[in-house]
Amino acid sequence: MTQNPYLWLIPVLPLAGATINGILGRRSSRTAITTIALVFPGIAFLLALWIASGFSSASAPYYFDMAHWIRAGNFQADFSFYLDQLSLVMLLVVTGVGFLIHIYSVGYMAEDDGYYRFMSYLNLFMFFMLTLILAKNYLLMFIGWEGVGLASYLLIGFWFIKDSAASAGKKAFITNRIGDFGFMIALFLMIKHFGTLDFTKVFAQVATQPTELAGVGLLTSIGLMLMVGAAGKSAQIPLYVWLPDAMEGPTPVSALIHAATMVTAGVYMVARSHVIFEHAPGALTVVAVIGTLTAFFAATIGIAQTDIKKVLAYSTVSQLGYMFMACGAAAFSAGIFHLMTHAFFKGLLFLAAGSVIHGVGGEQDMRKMGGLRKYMPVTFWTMAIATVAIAGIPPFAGFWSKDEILWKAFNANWIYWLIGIVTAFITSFYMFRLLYMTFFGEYRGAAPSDSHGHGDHGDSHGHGHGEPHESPWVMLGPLVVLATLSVVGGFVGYQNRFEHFLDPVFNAGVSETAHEVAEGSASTEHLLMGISIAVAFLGWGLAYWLYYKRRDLPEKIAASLGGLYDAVVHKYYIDELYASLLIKPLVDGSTAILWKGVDQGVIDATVNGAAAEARHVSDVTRHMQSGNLRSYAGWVAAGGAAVIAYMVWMGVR
Amino acid sequence: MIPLYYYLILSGILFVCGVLGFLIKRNIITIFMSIELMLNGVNLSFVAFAAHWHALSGQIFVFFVMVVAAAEAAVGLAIIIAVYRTRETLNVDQVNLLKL
Amino acid sequence: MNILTFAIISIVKSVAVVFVLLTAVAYSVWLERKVSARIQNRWGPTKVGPFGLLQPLADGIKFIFKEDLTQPYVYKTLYIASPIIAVVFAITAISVIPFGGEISLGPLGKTYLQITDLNIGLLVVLGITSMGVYGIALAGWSSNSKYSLLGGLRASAQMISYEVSLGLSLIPVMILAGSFSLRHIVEAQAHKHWNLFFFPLGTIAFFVYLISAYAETNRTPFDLPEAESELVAGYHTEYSAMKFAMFFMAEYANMVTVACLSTLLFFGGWNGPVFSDNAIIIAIMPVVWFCLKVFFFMFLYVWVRWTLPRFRYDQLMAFGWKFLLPVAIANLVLTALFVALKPGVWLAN
Amino acid sequence: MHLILFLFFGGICVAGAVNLLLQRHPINSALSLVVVMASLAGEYLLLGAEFLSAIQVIVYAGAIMVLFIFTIMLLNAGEEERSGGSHIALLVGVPGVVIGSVLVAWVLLRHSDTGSVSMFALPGYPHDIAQLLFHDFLLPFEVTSILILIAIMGAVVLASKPESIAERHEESEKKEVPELVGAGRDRR
Repeated sequence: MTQNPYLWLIPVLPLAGATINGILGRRSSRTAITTIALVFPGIAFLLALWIASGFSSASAPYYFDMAHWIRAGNFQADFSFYLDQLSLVMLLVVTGVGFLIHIYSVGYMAEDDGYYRFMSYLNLFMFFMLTLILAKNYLLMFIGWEGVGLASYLLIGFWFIKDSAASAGKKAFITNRIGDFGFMIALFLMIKHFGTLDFTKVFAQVATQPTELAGVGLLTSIGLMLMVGAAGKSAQIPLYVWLPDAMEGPTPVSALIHAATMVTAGVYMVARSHVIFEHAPGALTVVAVIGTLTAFFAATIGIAQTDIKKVLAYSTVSQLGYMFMACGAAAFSAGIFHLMTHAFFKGLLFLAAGSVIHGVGGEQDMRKMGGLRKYMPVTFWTMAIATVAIAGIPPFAGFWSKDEILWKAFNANWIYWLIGIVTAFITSFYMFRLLYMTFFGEYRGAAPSDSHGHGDHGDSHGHGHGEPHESPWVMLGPLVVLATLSVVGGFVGYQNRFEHFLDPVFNAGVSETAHEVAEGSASTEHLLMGISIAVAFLGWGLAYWLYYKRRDLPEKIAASLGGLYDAVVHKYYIDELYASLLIKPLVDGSTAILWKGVDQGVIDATVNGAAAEARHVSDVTRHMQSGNLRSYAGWVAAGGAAVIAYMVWMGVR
Repeated sequence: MIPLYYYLILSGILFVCGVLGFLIKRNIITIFMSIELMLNGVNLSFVAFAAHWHALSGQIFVFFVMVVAAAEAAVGLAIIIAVYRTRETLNVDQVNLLKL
Repeated sequence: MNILTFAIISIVKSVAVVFVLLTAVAYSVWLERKVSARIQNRWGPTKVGPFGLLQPLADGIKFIFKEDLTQPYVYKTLYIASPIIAVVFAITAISVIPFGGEISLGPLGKTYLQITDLNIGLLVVLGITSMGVYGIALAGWSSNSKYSLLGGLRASAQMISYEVSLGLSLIPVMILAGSFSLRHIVEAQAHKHWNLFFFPLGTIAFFVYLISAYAETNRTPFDLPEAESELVAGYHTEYSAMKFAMFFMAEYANMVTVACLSTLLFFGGWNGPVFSDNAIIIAIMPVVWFCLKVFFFMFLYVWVRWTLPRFRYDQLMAFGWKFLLPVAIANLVLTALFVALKPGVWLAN
Repeated sequence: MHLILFLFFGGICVAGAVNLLLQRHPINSALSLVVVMASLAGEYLLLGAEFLSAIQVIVYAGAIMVLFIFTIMLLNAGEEERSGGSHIALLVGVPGVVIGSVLVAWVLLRHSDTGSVSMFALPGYPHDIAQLLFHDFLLPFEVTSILILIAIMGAVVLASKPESIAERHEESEKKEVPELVGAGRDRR
């Protein structure tokens, strides 16, 4: 390992920006806030690029010990940073996409009163995310993990005046708590059994243990607990419910945190802990099953959503499911590859959606859009590229990574592949549905007036939205850059170059066997590739037919499906299920036992009883407090006499 | 040469007179004067003990007591004036709300 | 010197001093009438004796023979007691005032020209004069008349207020001399020069003292307690005959005391050039110098009274608290700094 | 000599203190207290505390008591009323005082041979007092000066008329103008 003294600067720079803007922002000018908010992450990005330029797949990891933190007995956890190939990919994605979204935010949030606050939160998020990525031990990673949760909470509830935003923030935070609880238990188990949280030391100890082929041992437990944490952060079944609600936040936040970076932290964490998972095949299976189910489940919900951001949110959940599917198939590099491309096109989708929302004055319901192609061409074309990319049509980025995952999944178990390919079809369908509903046909928005839309969205422009209009170039610039990346980003995976780059991290035995299989059946691979391309075009065609040619058909189909359609529209009643299964018993139990029983019956009764008794005693003694000074003096004199008598008695005795 | 306890008895008599004054007097000002009388009684025992132990600190204590008494008199009399202004009486038995 | 001799000498000194003081008081009144008349271009008393010199005697006889009215509504005990209180404290204050150096009494030994010398002489003078306020305050209260009461209130408020400045103006002198003893203070000035000429600290102290002293003795321009244009005659409105005369005596005795203090503290006491080697002259000259200086201050009193108008009451209080007190404190601090920074220069011995 | 002077001043002292209790007019009580303080100054002088004696006269008799008398005159305090506001003061307080003083007296008489003091036993010269005050007790001295400053400000604030009270006072003055005279109106 090599020491790199510049490593600590990457996370600390955004922190500096957040601090400066957070403290001084209220009185600074917009220009100053913008400069600070952009320059610090910008420098961090350049620094990351500079480090990356000297880093190849053969390089030894960098590390930097910044400061001592916890040293208790043999246990040791320091503020140390660590950079290997895996971290580098994440680092580039986070700083690069993050920086682009910062630029985008300057345009998107320009009119908001909380501009400085927003920029400060974004920078704060960057700090925690980079800490998470660059951490050298699980504890520092946990700091970043919790920190991004905090930033996410702050940004979801950014328009905290709105009740739904505030409660969405709380929902995200509380749901994440469940996941964090699992993560913490995993950390405790590690401390208990390995005595350390340092990645290299933990993995070194894990490597010496036998693979737990049957039953639930220590490593399986740790792996499952880590997966609980990852499911919370990365919105997997059963903890995905917070992510769609998190769309209450400003759109750049949805793009940065809830699509491109933070939600992928779970994937990163699982990939980082691959050694543990490789020694616990049971946990790995759980990861794969959860990922597959989530991918399919979320995709089906996505079909019926009408809110443009909700569609994208369920799409995100679904894509994250793909990544877990890959991890579960022990194809960690495929998962990370998809993570990266997904960051490009999903970030782009959200930013384009933001641009659309911006252009139509805060409207998010796709039924009230349509025909926007001629009003905002740049947005349309970039979004079209992203849609094609996510649908998995070559040669766009999504095709390469998704195909890689599907191929690896097929090698693990063909059921994964089957569900995955169906999901790919659904994905293609609902993404093109979104595209057609938004950009084609006639504009179905409200008549031009000054009073619509703005209040709901929270930002208010100086002029009314007479008709949809294109966004400013400060917003379109990042769109174009991301569109370019969505087109060409997939080629880094051409001929498994990406996988080889990550080999130093993931070169454990399992992936080697996967390599053999992959090389052994190239014809099968090409067949599967053809199927997935066909499925993608099939989805496109169906969307074209239903939402462009025969607009009357979807309603008829929905009516004929009846209950099933209702269930999909209502997201399979999962929120209601949770409410009745978990929240209601909890509330009822708390009410009956804790509130009525313990609090009122025991604590309040004690306190009230004490108070009542005190009142009785006081009622007797209060007559001493007549307010007459002379009677007070009388009591004092009597008391003095008593004291003197006591002292004399003690003296005599 | 006279015994120390002569002074202490005198001091005690003054103090008890002060306490009794506090107990039986109705006029706030007189009660306040009783307090001063108690302070003086204590001061006498301070000085007597200072002479007995040949320690000047006792006299310094008396000095401080006097200073505090002066401050107390200033504030106390101001309070009495304020009370009189609102209650228009100096009888403590009629000032039993203990506020202005 | 045995105890008997000491007692006899003390008694003789006391009687002599009190006699001189009372005479001085009587003739101060004459002086006042004479000078005021001159200032107003009149003659003043001329009928009784040469230059009216027997006028005080005639006045005294007149006061004694006047009807002594005691109004039925007064609070009798205090009404009678208060003039006595006033005059007793006024005369007692002279007891620690030295008016000359040490003289030889031949076979009887030596003695100071002073009734008694105390370590804390200055404090005693201050204490006794501060008690003087009771006479005036109680007179005003016990008369049971609104003019008297107002006069008494004014007197007590004014005297408490100016006593602070008075005391603070004396402390620099004590610091410079390093003693409370009046004799030591005078001797300290004999070695250096008079405190008045110790510019600016001593000079400022002197003027603060002078102004406060005028207020303490209720003299114009601070004679608010008896302001005749508002309060008829202030605290002694209800008094007549000898009781009134006692207040009069008390006021003039206080003036003499204050003049003596000014002389001792700021004008070098009895120090002055002695033009002869004759033992008797050497013994007498200091007393002469002392009397001359006191006379100067008495004259100054009269002069000021007939020159300056009376202050308004709020002006009086504002002047005392907002100007005189800060000046006195600043002067005290500066003097203390001076002494602390240059040790041995001004400290006696 | 010492005993005679002690008894003389002590007698005046006790007489003044008792008179304070017996007199019903506050101004008489105040004057009794002045007498007590003046004779206490004599007792201090007997014990050699000459500086304290002077200070006792200047501060207590000359300043504090003048303030009392000033307040009595200002508030036109009349004779004390015989109001029965508190039985506790008589039923509990007086026996308490009696018991306490009897106990203390018993203790004092039981240990009557412990010590004695001679006349001018400890001369408290200003110089020595100053040494103690400005060296050993400098901090208490400064703290006390701050206390005095606070007391001055407190007195000014308390005694100055607040707006509301001033207005109320004006109203009541319109109704009935109390005549400001000394020595109590009831004597007329």
